[in-house]
Amino acid sequence: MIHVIIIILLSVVMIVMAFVAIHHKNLQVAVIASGIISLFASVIYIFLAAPDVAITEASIGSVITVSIFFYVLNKIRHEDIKK
Amino acid sequence: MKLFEIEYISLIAGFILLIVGLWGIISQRNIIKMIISFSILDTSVHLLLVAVGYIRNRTAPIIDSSVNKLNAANEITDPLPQALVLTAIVIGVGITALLLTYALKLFRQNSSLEINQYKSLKW
Amino acid sequence: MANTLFTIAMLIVGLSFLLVTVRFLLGPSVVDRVVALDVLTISSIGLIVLLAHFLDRVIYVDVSIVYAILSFIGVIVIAKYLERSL
Amino acid sequence: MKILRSSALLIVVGFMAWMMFNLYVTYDSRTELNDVAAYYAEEGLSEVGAANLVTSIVVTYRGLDTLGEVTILFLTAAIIGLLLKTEKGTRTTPVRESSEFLMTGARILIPVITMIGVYIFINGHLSPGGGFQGGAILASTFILLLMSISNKKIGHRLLDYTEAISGLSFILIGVLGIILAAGFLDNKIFSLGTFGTLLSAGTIPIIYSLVGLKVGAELSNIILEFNQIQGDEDH
Repeated sequence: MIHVIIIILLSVVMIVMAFVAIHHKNLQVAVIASGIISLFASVIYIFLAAPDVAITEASIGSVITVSIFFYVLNKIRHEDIKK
Repeated sequence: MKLFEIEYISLIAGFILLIVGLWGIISQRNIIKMIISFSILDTSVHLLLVAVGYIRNRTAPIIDSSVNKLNAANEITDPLPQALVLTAIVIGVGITALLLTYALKLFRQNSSLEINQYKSLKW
Repeated sequence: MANTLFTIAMLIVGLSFLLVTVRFLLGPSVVDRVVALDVLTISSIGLIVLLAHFLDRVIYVDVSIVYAILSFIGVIVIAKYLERSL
Repeated sequence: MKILRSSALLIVVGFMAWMMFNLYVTYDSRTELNDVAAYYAEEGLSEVGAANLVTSIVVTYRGLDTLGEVTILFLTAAIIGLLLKTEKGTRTTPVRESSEFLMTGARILIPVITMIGVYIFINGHLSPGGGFQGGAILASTFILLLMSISNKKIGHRLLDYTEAISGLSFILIGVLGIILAAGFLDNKIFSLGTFGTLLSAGTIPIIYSLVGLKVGAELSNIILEFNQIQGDEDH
């Protein structure tokens, strides 16, 4: 029963974060929200008995993707300042 | 009760995330926002595939002391969707990086991230 | 007895998820949201270790090790971005 | 015009939602493995000898898919390098030095994280993890390295050589499988060993280590490309 409560909580937070990621005006907040979606997806993979997928999603989805997004945002900010 | 089981809740979450990601891709006008929506869509598809492979009251497909070696086929979940998703996640990050590179090139060309500004392919 | 305690611990972790999510939604600046991401990661580490007990597999602890060792790298990238030295 | 556009969007998304709802209503949760998965679960232990069945599928049964996947990642890194080559990233304004905390922390943590990554891909056939995960962790180490020494230049050469050598060895082991064992990427070149020890499951630890090095080098290459274009350029 406790599993069901926790997984409903995780799903609700994921869906809320998805709406934030799409409708927030600030791009940085949107990227952080998509990182949180990956994080909670990997916790759900543990519930679904898939530890391999959980490790992959944790290391790639919430570290490497977020880093690449921020590199690109940094480049765009530099060019904006220059103009 | 059909609703309150782990795999059904994950399926509902995956379906809603898929629809939200699709909505983001077709309704947003900022290119970076579209790429973020694409990554949400990616995550939702992975979640759906893993949830379809789950079998209730079974454990991860790794045979050690807590799984009976001779009766493994009745104690583990389906390893095939997991192997598929493992590959798909790594390809997903490659696709995201490639999309971001194209976004950067487009920004250099027109110094704008709004999709409405790019009229050269419109007819 | 132990199971009861662990169940209460899991409920507390879920409560922390809710509170931090509220902070994320309210948080006026980006820094608040970055801290929220970090706290969510740490709570998830606790949740995964509790799950390794409940689902009765020791190998799930490996996942939490990876979380613990990688969680701060993303935060460092965002911090470098925010102080304009990326 | 705007009403037309948003109603069209609503129709598309509503159709998608209806489709998803039908899929959900007709879905019944599974109670047993299908034939292919049952074969892997029953025969995989004696045929391949890896405790982690996901590893035995990724490396041996579907090994060709892994080869193609690694190739796709290589192509992605190459295209990103090609596209970003024209962007000059010479910094005119100097960046702030990394703080003492970050430098010391990186000096202590980089060996530890590298060790965890290597542990994960060497133990890929016994515990959760494997080449992709270990490679991603190595790439995260590379991010930490780039963060702590932001002013110095880093060359591509070591990454390129690592990638080329591990990719070639991967294919070489696959071809050796044709000659010495049953087929391409077969793992029974060596004996299978005792189940559950580090040196078991034939060539799976070697192949997964090579995949880990290759994926790590490719992801690091992508990150290095994005790092080198940073800064405000003058042209």
